[in-house]
This record gives sequence, C-alpha cells and structure tokens, in this order.
Amino acid sequence: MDAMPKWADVVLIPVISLVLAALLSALVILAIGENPWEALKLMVDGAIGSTYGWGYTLYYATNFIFTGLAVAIAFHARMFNIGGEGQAVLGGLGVALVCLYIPWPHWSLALLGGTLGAALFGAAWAVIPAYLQAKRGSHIVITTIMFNFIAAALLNYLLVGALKPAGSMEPSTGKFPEPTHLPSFQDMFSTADTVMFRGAPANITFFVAIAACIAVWALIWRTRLGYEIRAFGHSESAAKYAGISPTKIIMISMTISGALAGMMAINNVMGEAERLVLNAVEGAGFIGIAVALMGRSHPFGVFLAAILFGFLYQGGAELALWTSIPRELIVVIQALVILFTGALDNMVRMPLESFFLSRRRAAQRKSKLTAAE
Amino acid sequence: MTAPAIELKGISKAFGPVQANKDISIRVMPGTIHGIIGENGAGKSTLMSILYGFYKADAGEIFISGKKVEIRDSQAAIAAGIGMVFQHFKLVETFTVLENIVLGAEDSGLLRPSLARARRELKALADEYELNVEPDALVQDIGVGMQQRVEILKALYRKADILILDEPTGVLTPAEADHLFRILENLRREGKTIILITHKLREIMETTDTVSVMRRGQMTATVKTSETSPQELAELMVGRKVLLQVDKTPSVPGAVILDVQNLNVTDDKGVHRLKGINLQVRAGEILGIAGVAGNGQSELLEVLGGYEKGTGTILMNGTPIDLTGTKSDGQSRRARGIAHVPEDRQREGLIMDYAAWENIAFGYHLDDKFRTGPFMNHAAMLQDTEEKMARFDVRPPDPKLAAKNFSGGNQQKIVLAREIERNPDLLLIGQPTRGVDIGAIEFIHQQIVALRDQGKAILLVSVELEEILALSDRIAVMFDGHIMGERDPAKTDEKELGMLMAGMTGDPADVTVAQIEERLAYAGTGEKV
Amino acid sequence: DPAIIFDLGGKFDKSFNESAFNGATRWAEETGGKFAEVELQSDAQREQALRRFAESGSNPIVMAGFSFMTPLGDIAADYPDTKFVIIDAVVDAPNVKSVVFNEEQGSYLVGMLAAMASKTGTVSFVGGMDIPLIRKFACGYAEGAKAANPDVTVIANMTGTTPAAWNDPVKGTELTLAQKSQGSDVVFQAAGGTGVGVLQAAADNEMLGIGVDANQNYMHPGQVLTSMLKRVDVAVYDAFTAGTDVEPGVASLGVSEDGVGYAMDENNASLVTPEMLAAVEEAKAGISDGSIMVHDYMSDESCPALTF
Amino acid sequence: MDLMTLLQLLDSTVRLATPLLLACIAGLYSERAGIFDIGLEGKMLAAAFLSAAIAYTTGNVWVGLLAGIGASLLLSAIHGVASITFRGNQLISGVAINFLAAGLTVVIAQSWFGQGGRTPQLAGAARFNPITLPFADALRDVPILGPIYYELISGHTALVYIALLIVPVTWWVLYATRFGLRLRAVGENPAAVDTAGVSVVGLRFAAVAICGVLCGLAGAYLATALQAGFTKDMSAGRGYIALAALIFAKWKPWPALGATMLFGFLQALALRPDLIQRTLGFSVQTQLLDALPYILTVVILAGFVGKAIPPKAGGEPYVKER
Ligand SMILES: Nc1ncnc2c1ncn2[C@@H]1O[C@H](COP(=O)(O)OP(=O)(O)OP(=O)(O)O)[C@@H](O)[C@H]1O
Ligand SMILES: Nc1ncnc2c1ncn2[C@@H]1O[C@H](COP(=O)(O)OP(=O)(O)OP(=O)(O)O)[C@@H](O)[C@H]1O
Ligand SMILES: [Mg+2]
Ligand SMILES: [Mg+2]
Repeated sequence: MDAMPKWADVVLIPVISLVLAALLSALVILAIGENPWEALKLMVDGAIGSTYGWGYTLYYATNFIFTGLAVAIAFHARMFNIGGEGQAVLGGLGVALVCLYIPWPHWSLALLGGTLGAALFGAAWAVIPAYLQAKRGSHIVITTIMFNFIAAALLNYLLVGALKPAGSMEPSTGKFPEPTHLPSFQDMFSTADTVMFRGAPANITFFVAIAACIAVWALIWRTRLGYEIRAFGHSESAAKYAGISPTKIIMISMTISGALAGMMAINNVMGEAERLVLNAVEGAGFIGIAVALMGRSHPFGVFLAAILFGFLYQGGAELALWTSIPRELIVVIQALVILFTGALDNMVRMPLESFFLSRRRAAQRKSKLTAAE
Repeated sequence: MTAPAIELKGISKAFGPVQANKDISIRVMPGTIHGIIGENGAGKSTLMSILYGFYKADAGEIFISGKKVEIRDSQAAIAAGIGMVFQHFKLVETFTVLENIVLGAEDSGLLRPSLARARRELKALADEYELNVEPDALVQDIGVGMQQRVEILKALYRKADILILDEPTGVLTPAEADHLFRILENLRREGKTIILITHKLREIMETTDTVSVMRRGQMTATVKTSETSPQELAELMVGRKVLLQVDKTPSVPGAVILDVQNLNVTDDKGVHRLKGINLQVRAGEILGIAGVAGNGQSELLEVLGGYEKGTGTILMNGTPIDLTGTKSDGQSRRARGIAHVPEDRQREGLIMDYAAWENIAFGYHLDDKFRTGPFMNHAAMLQDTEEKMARFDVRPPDPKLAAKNFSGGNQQKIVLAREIERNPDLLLIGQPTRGVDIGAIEFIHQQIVALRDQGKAILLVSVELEEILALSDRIAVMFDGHIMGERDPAKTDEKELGMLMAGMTGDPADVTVAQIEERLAYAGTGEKV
Repeated sequence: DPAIIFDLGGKFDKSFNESAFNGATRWAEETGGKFAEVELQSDAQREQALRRFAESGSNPIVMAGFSFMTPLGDIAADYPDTKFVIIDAVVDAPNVKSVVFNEEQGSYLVGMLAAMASKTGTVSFVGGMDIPLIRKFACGYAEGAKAANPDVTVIANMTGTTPAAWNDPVKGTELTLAQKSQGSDVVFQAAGGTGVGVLQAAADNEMLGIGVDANQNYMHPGQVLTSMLKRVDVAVYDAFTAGTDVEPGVASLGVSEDGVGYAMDENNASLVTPEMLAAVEEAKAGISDGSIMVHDYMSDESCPALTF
Repeated sequence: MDLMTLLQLLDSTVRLATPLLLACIAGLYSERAGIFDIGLEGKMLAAAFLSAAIAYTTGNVWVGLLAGIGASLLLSAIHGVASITFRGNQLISGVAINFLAAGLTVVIAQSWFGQGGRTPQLAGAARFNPITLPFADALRDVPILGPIYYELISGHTALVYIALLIVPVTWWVLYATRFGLRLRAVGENPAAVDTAGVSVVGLRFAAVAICGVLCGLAGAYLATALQAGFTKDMSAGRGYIALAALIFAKWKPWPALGATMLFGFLQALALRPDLIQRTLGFSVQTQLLDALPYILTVVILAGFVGKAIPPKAGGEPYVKER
C-alpha cells in the first residue's frame, strides 16, 4: 500500500516545497534590506493586477508550458532533457527561416508553417542526442548540455553571418514580413472603447500551448504510445521483454520533447519579437525543468506551474523596474523551487509519509477496538 | 551451561506499513548450524540484517555470547564477531579479490602493507577451510561460486565467529552447494556459529542442528532438526498442509511446435553465448532445460522471446520466425503464438509502478481488444484483470493496486495469468518459482501441468534441478552454449545431470562427485578448464 | 519627469552606461529634479521598460545603447505625446531624437597619443562585440596612430560576436597579453566590461591602456595613457535639461561639439608630454575645421588604415 | 610559428586550463564516489564571488581564498544533503545549485557593492600575483630552455602551481591509500563498502567536500588570479567544460590534466585567430573553436574514440537493500 494518499503526493508536497522556497526567498529579500511583503505586493500587482500584467504573465507562461511539457514528456521516458534551451534556440531558427523565406498569405497559415518549422528544428536538435543515447549509450544529460552550447555557437554564427541583414549592428535577423505577425491578446480582446492587454506580448500561441497540454495528456495517458513511453520509463528491461523497442521510445519521446521545446519559438520569436535575436530563449529551457518538476510531469500540473513561473517572471521584471531588487532574484527563486521540488523532495516527503502512516495506524487501532466491541 | 552465541530478544521492525519483524526472540548455541526458513517476505532477511547492523530495529535487544551489545552499524557487528554473506553479493566487481577482502579492514592509511598481509592470511585461510581463490583475479572475471568464497573469506578475514548466510545456494549448482556445505562443516568444527537461511527443506534437513520457522514477521517455532520432518516444516511455514510432490500423468506429445536448428547468439559484449543449439518441443510436453546459471539458458529464452538477436533457424509450427531485424521482437513473437513468463518478474515481467490492470495488458497492449479508436480501452483492461485475478486467486483481488504492492508469489501469478490465459501454442517459462515460497510453488506447478495437458508446448528453464526433474517430460542440459544431451527424467539422476551440466560426457560410473564439482565451479564463467 | 534606461551591463559599467548615469545625476544635482531609471537585465525587457515608462508618464525617455533601435521603432508611434532620446542609433520617428557620436574622431586623437607614447612602434586595440560601431572606433584609432607615426603597426582584435563579448574580462586579458607578445605596448579598448580586463592586463604587464567612453584614467593611475571620451553624459544632461522640448531629429556630436575627445587629469599628466599634447591639440583643431577628415567606418563599412 | 609565439600560446593555455583542471579534479573526486555533479559551474561562480568580495574587504587574498572555498563548500553541503542524505536526484540538485549561484552572486553583489553585480577591482595583496620562480631571470637568455622556463614555467600565480600539484596528489590518494580504495569502491558498489563496515554517507560527504574545496580554488582563481575582481557569470560555462574534460579523461587524474590542457589550448587558440590564419592559411570560425570542446565531448561520448565508462554506482542514491 502507498504510504500517502494521492492528493498529498500531487498537491500537498509541491505546495509545501513552494512555501519553503518562498520563505527562503523572503529571507534573501530581507537580507538585502528590502521588504518581502512589499515586494510580493509589487509582484502581484505588476503580474496579475491588470490585463497588461496578465498579458506578460501569460506570455512567459506560454514559453514555460512548451519547455515544461518538453521536459515532462522526456521524464516519462526517464530521459532528463536538459537540452530544452538549445532545442528552443533551433526552434527559433526554424521559425525564422519559415517566416523569412516563405511568402505567407495569412497569419493562420504562417502559424501553421511556423509551428512546423519550430517543431522540426527543435526535434532535429533533440534527435541527435537521442540517437547517441539509444545506439551508443551516451548519457543524454551530458550530450544535451553540450548541444545547448553548440546551438548557441551555431545561432551566433548564423546571426552574425548569413541571417543578418546588411548594415545591421545587432546579431539578429531582419523583421519578419507583416503577414506572419500573429494576433496578440490586444488584437483579440480589445473592444472599440476599451483597450485590453495593451502592448503586452501575449498572443494566440497561448492557445496553441493549451492545445499542446491536452494533446500531451491524451498521448501519455490515453494512447498506446503513451503506455509504451511510460512503461519504458519505469523499466527498460521490462519494456524490452514486452517488445517495446527502447530505440523507438527514446527517439520518439525525445523527438516530441524537442519539438515541444522548439515550438516555444512561435511564441517568443514569431509572436513577440517578430525577428530572431541571439538570446531569445532566455533560460526558458531551464525553467522547463522546474516547471516539469513542480507539475509532477502532468500536463495540467505543467500548465499551473508555468502560470506560476510566468507570474514570477513578470512580477520579477516589475520588481527590477521599480525597486533595487535585481532581476536575478527570480533565478534564485527558480533555483529554490527546483531544489525543493526536485532534489530535496524526500526531505518534505519523509516526514509527511510518517505523519500519514501514524494517522492510519491510529485509525486502524481504533477500528479494531470498535470491531472488538 | 555455556551462553548462547547469539540471543535476540523481542526484535521488532516495520517498513512503513509493513511489519517485517514482530517481537522475535531466538537463541543460537555456539558451534552449531542454525537454519531459518519461512515464506517469502516472512522477515528472515530483515532479522539478519538487523543482527548485522544493516537495519536498526524498532525494538528489542541483542546479546552476543551472553553480553548485551548495541549494533548500530555493520562496523559494530563486525567488531562483535559477526560476518554475513548476502544473497546478492556485496563485491566491487572492478576490484581484485584481494582488494575486496581488504576493503574496510585495512591496517593503515596506506594500502600496500594491508594488501601484503591479506595475501599471507588468505593463503592460511584457504588451506584451513578449503577456500581456494585467486587473489589477483578481478571479481567480475570469476564465477558465482568463487565470488561466494570471497564473501566468506571477507568474513573470516575480519575474524568472524558467527557467520550468517542468506540463501547461499540459490545461485549454486548442486555440487557447488555440496562444497559450500563442506566448508560450513569445517567452520563448525572450528567452533564457529552459523546461521543459514534457505527455502530448501533438504538443505535444512541435511546440514542444520536446529531450525527456526518464520511466518508473517513472527517466529512460529524453533525445533531440533533431528526431531522434525520436511512435511512438518512446510506446514509450519505456510500454516496448512502442502503437497511437496507434483501430481502429473505421463505426457502425450503431439506435433512439433517449436523447432530450433543451429541457433547461435553472440551478445553485445561479443561473447558467443549459444553455439549451434538444436532442439524441438512438441505439443503436450514440457521440455526442461537444466544447467548452471550463465550457460546460455537466459539467452535461449531471450532469443525465443524476441529480445536478443541470433542466427540460425527457428520454426514455429513449421514456418520460420525472424531472428534479426524489426520483426524480431516480443510483439511479433506473441503474434506467432509464443507466450513468455520471464525469468525475472520484477525486472521484466511487470512494470512495478503500473497497477495490475495495466500490467495485464503488458506486451499485449497493442491488441485490438484493448483499443477504441486511437486510444486504449481502459474499461476492457479492468474487466479483463478482474477475471484473471479471480481465476488465478491473486490476493488481494484489487486491479487498481500497483504491482509493487503485491507479494512476490502474487506478482508471479499475475504474470502467469497474463501469459497462460492468452492460450499460446508455446509457453516459454523461466525460473517459475524462483524466490517463491512452498505454498505458491504448488499452485504454479499445477498451472503449468494443466497447460501441458491442454496440449500446449512448454519450454521450461530452471536452475532448480528438483523442479526440472519434477515437471519435465524431457530434459535437455545446457553447458557453455551447447546442448550436452537429452535425458528422460525417469531414467536419469542428479549425478548424471550434474556431469552434463559440468560439460562432461562419458559413463557416470567413471567419474567422482569431486571431479564434477571441480569442473562445475567453472561452468558459466566462460573460462576453459 | 525624465526617465533613463540603461543597457545590459548596468549603470556602473565604468564606461558607457556609467557615463550616461553621471549625466543624469549631474542634472538631478543641479536642478534638484528627479528622474526614473532602470537597468535592463535582459533583451526582452527593452520594450517592456519603454512602455512602462511611457505609460507612467515619464517624458522624455532616454535610452543608452543601439540595441534599442528596433524596440523603439516598434513602440514610438504608440506614444506620440512622449519624447524619446536614443543614443548611438538612429530611429526615424517624429517624436524621437537620435544622438550619435563621431567616435572615429575621438579615437583618432587617442590613436595619435598611443603611437607617440609607444616605444615599440606597435599599438593595439581590443574591441568588444564585433559590430560596425566598434570597428568605427578601431578604424579611427588606426588612422590617428598612422597619422602620428606612419611606421606604426596596429593590431586589432575583437572579443566576440555576441553581447557576451561586452562582459568577458578574462578574454580581454588574454587578448591583451597576446597583443603584448606581438609587440604592442599601448592598448585601446572599446569593450564595455571586457575593457576592465584589458586595462588590468595592461597595468599588470607594463603596458599603457587607453580608456573609453568615460574617463577611466583613475582606474590604474599612471598606467592609463588617456581615455577616449564619448560625452554620453552630456547627451543625457542636455536631453534632461531640454525636457519635453527635446528637438526630434538626428544630432551628430563630434570633436567640434565637444561630444568626443580625450581625457587629461592628474592620473595621466606624467604620461603625456607637452609635445604630444601639442600634436593632438593641433589635430583636434584640424578635425574641427575640416582640414583633417577622419574616415567613418560605418559610412562604407571599410577602413583604409586597418584590415579586420 | 616562432618559439616565442608558441610559448605565449602555451602560457595562455596554462592560465586558461587551470580553472578547468581544478574543477575537473573536483568533479573527479565527487563522481568517483558515485555523486554526479553538474553543479561545478555554480560552485566555481559562488567561490569566485565570495573570494573577490572578501579579498576586497580584507585586502588579503588568502582570506578571500578561504571565503571562496567556504562558499563552494556550502553549496557542496546542499548537494550532499540533497543527494546523499535525502537521496534526491543528483542531476536536478546540480541544476538547482547552478541557478542558485548564478542568482545569489548577483543579488548579493548588487546589494553589497552596488556595481551591477560586480565586485570592485582588486589590487595589490588582494589578488594573487605572479610568482617568479628561482633563477628565472638569470636563465632567461639560455637558448630554448631559458625562454621556456621564463615564459612558460615561471611567472604564474600560486594557484596554478597548486593545481598542477593536485594531479599527482590525486593519483596517489586514489590508488595508494585506504581512502582512495574506499572512495573508488563507493562509486562502484556502495553496498560493498557499507557491509564492510565503512560509512557510505561519510565517504560520499568527504568526496563532495573535497570537490567543494577544489571548486573553491577554481573559482577563487578566476576572480583573484586570472582576473582582479568578480563579474557576473564569470565562470562562463567552465564548469560544464570541466565536466566534459572529466568524461574525456575517463575519470582518471593524469588524463584529466591532458584533457583540460587540450581544452585550455582550444580556448587560447580561439583568442588568436591571427595565428590560426597564419599557420593554417585559412581562417577558422571562432564559433567553431568555441564549440569545439563540446563537439569533442559528444564525439567521445558517442564512443567513437574509446568508450567512457562512468563509475557504476554514479548518479544513483544509495538505498540499503539485501
Ligand atoms: N515494498 C512494499 N511496499 C508496500 N507494500 C509492500 C511492500 N512489500 C510488501 N508489501 C505488502 O506486504 C504484503 C506482504 O508482502 P510479502 O512479500 O511479505 O508477502 P508474502 O507473505 O511473502 O506472500 P507471497 O508468499 O505471495 O510472496 C504484500 O501483500 C504487500 O501488500
Ligand atoms: N527496505 C525495505 N523497505 C520496505 N519494505 C521492506 C524492506 N525490506 C523488507 N521489506 C518488507 O518486509 C517484509 C519482510 O522482508 P524480508 O526480506 O525480511 O523477508 P524474507 O523472509 O527474507 O523473504 P525472502 O524469502 O523473499 O527473502 C516484506 O514484506 C518486505 O517486502
Ligand atoms: Mg513475498
Ligand atoms: Mg530474504
């Protein structure tokens, strides 16, 4: 029997971990001479206090949903994909090529094409480490880290070379043509007299991300491929016995993972910047790890965790804008969340387990007593 | 009256919800061999691990030679003169024998002097107890029997007076086991105290002075071996009467179902595992494969089950099956009517984190009956599970319980139910009762025989010679990737099979048990004699 | 109130941003006014910061750095009542003032000083990110050096091709040492945070460094020959002073406007001889009156005095 | 290429390889004991910051060094508690530590010095200065050997010599001492160590602590020897390159020296495009040179140049089982 009820595992533990991370972060804020409560208020106000704030929060969340799903699906196959960053970089390249070199008649088609380009390029960048893992046994964690660096070098090479418009000083592509511009929340939700989400970067990609959550959920828990991926993740030897090809599962799950990470680019590159800049990903690949851990690798959990991190990001940006708290505080919070929900999971879990166990023991004793009567 | 070498008083230990040991008391007199038997999960290993400081008891006291001791860790146990040989050896495979023996018992900060002393003492111990080992061989290069000797030497090098062995013969051949018991006999003569955990009643009856029986975390009885019988011990263990003999009628073989011709397998390390295997299994018969572990039986099952590549010809119902390429996997084998109960249920047969209902489809999850459109049909799987659990008396009959939460015997029943109920033409079955207690063995054996009686072909692999002899209609013996010969179980005996398992041919009358045993020590290690 | 946005690297980068900060501070001290400020931490924040300031009513909004070109171009039209001042790039919009500097002229002057101070006849340049703007520095520097000593050898290296090149002092040090091994004894850096490593390496290895943007002579007194001043502070100060009346259009600041120059103070007084001083002052006058034409790399992406 | 240029290049190689070497050996201790550590980067960064900050405040670089080691040890302790005591995922713990260091160093530096996540420049006794070895000046004019001794061997900071010394010491510790035997054993099969009566937890914490000390040296070297002060993210991926070098070296000390020197050489070479151009006759993209250590590591990992087999128990928390 499991030591804990399921709700405790999926809700209580992440919440406690989060509270611990928040407490430590508050201590850090206190230590640098600021007021944590004020900081929190500022963050809440800046991130969810207006449609403008929401527009940023959901924009960031969209990025994190994609990278979080990418990490989560790989987790299900027991692959630790640290390469989301590099895959998203390549996804951006895919989007840029699609948008720059194909004349699109309408944004909807461009979105389709961009999604395809992003997914394809992201997947391609994941497939090589996957192949090396499946066929040559190279540890995927190390290879994906290496591929992050190689992706950075590659993009750098292209953005200061072939893709840079002549005369530009920035390492970036030129602006994407008008028909590829995606509708932003402002375009979608503003009415004639009220402007909503003014200037915020959230765009239609958010709904693509939600669709991706649903698709991943169905894939993992409802399809035969998902069954095989999870089976492989739990036990490679058993999967082999059942005729589930490890190579196939590693390749497929990493391909999907890379494609999801790459698809982040339709949000930040196509939806927001409308051109490809050097560090467009800005660590979202890594935040995906925290998001997947917090979300327990479940698409719904990933969704919630992504919103939370979107909040942290936007709130943190506001903090950096209006107080002297550096934006790196977000990195600290992110680190603490990963630490508590990922690495120190047992620290929270063990006492909880013994708590639930002793409660159950007590209940059993009581029921025995009543039965004896 | 001398004080007991070991006395445990009121030992209790719980793992989460599982009460592994409950108020256990036991006394073991010096210079005796004390057996402990009990069903799987009865708590034997837990008790010994507590004695060795591996786990900490929740309650209870330990006395060594009449003195109360606190055993906080293995260091304390070693200091108290206790040595333990675990079922799964605790050796560093990339180290030499000598380094393994010295590890943790070094004399000083520098290695060289310690190794020199160990080398000298090893020689003395080897002579004294017939414990020959090659000190400079890497552990990964020597056989299981040899590794076990290293474990015993480790304990003796640390001046252990009390030696605990947990299921020491599980991986040994009969002859190796005999050698082990001779060593134990020597040790007892020197005044050492030995605790022996085993599932094999015969070993208890032949070697121990006293025996304790455990059931569900409690000590149910301690008796003098000379005053009890196997039947009585079995009953004490299970709590009811058990049949120790398999009931079966002679077989009526039909058409050839499986025909293996010149099968060769080379594993990914480049070792030639199967060397031109030829065998046939007919409908309605059980072909038993005997042999020391590591002589190619596992590879045979794996290549037949589709997850090892090979060359040669395998005909199933007269048509060849693929041995390489994409059609050579568990899925295509199942499609050809081959079912497979793997040797290791926890590593292969089940996904331990999946619930029973998910495991019931494992390997058959692509079947149309478990599918609606692009999705899996969970309702069908649940219903299927309930039916199978009822027929195979799986306890508890809860389809939503994770496989890891079933006991070993019940896990095996789930695998059997899944494979047998598919109504295959051929059932591959490896180590059907490994680590399964007497009660469950009885049930599993009955199921296998019943399947045979339905006219199915069965290929049985087991390292338990008794099991092979009891179930098989024909016995093939494997050694070093070859089939050494086939025998009729009614017309052979353990000595002859032992010879074949050691790779020897000729008249059994011409060789001695000692000779067989010497060669057996190398069987399965890949070394030439 | 006016607002200022500092680029990545922060307002204490000892050069470009710090100079902008000094200009803003001077304005605040002199007028007692208040200004809003933000230090960017990532590229994505550019537009966000611009919009936040614009919506909160700051006016004018000054931004330091060419990277604002694209975001400012995107949003300027959304806030027609707000005035924007961008430094180091040109954005063509009715409410934007673009301030650019003739860095080649200032670089020319320090290049002359370098060539005259060099004992080995070899001087060098370490650039940050390899972009046309930085090449403009290098080119002017080389021209000035050759003007002072036609036989001088000029070595130029760029730290990298990404923004990380602005903040890699380790690489700056190694590049400087490599240049020293090729004979250079005076090194000019236009490399942001990387330049800190360059000046440090120069000071540690008996070379003379040349600072950039702000007056960096104080960083290693007696070991920094001079600094190429780019009066970002003046540009900011002027913009703040003009307030909402900032004149849209392009302002190009060169030697004649005192927008660029070289720094003299007690820290480098002993390094610059009166003859050297006289020579540069002469050149300065020449540039101002147009008798000396310094080539602008960005005008045609080429440099007569140096190959990259 | 003439001798002086070559020497300059090699000199630069030694300087750039030193932090890699220290971090690589640090990782070696940890991973040989079965604890994977992708947090080398973070520990270096934390040490770089605190060493510079304390060296600046006290004016004494040795005090700074101790503080740097302290910072690194603190992160090691977190990694140890997470992965040894609480049997957490070592990779995730490492990732968290890298982020923690990247964030905290800037947050603290900003509130401490207010210079945008940087420490003030260090000068004089607040940083490690080059040591001129005996007779270096005297022997300078001896042909060939003189310049080699003067340019390449002499004139580095104390930490460089310490780093080079650590290689033979590590080799000796690993293969000639009781501690080394146990350390290697615990990375291969912790159960063997446990049942032999030696504390797995103790050994692993010891290894993680050694790793912390060495990462501390590496970080302090960056901020107080190679540079004169801390700048944000100054470790710049060196922890990952060290990890790559460790794989390259197959977890052995002498090959670790070779691998880090190779990677250091690549970095030095990337700074001298002129040299490449001159020697090869064509120019090589700096991006390619930057990426070369990573590409080489992938090639090694792919097993095309000899298989790298990590310690068997590496990455797995030790749970007692019978
Ligand atoms: N690791 C575990 N986690 C949770 N529950 C467990 C675990 N191991 C055993 N159990 C529970 O304890 C019960 C007893 O298990 P155990 O293995 O002792 O059974 P058993 O008596 O040996 O039965 P069998 O003869 O079938 O092996 C199981 O039914 C199971 O529910
Ligand atoms: N580390 C552990 N964590 C949780 N449960 C455990 C642990 N070790 C043992 N148990 C449980 O304690 C019970 C007793 O196990 P133990 O291994 O002592 O039995 P055993 O008699 O040695 O069985 P076997 O004959 O199968 O070796 C079992 O139910 C087992 O599942
Ligand atoms: Mg059991
Ligand atoms: Mg046991």
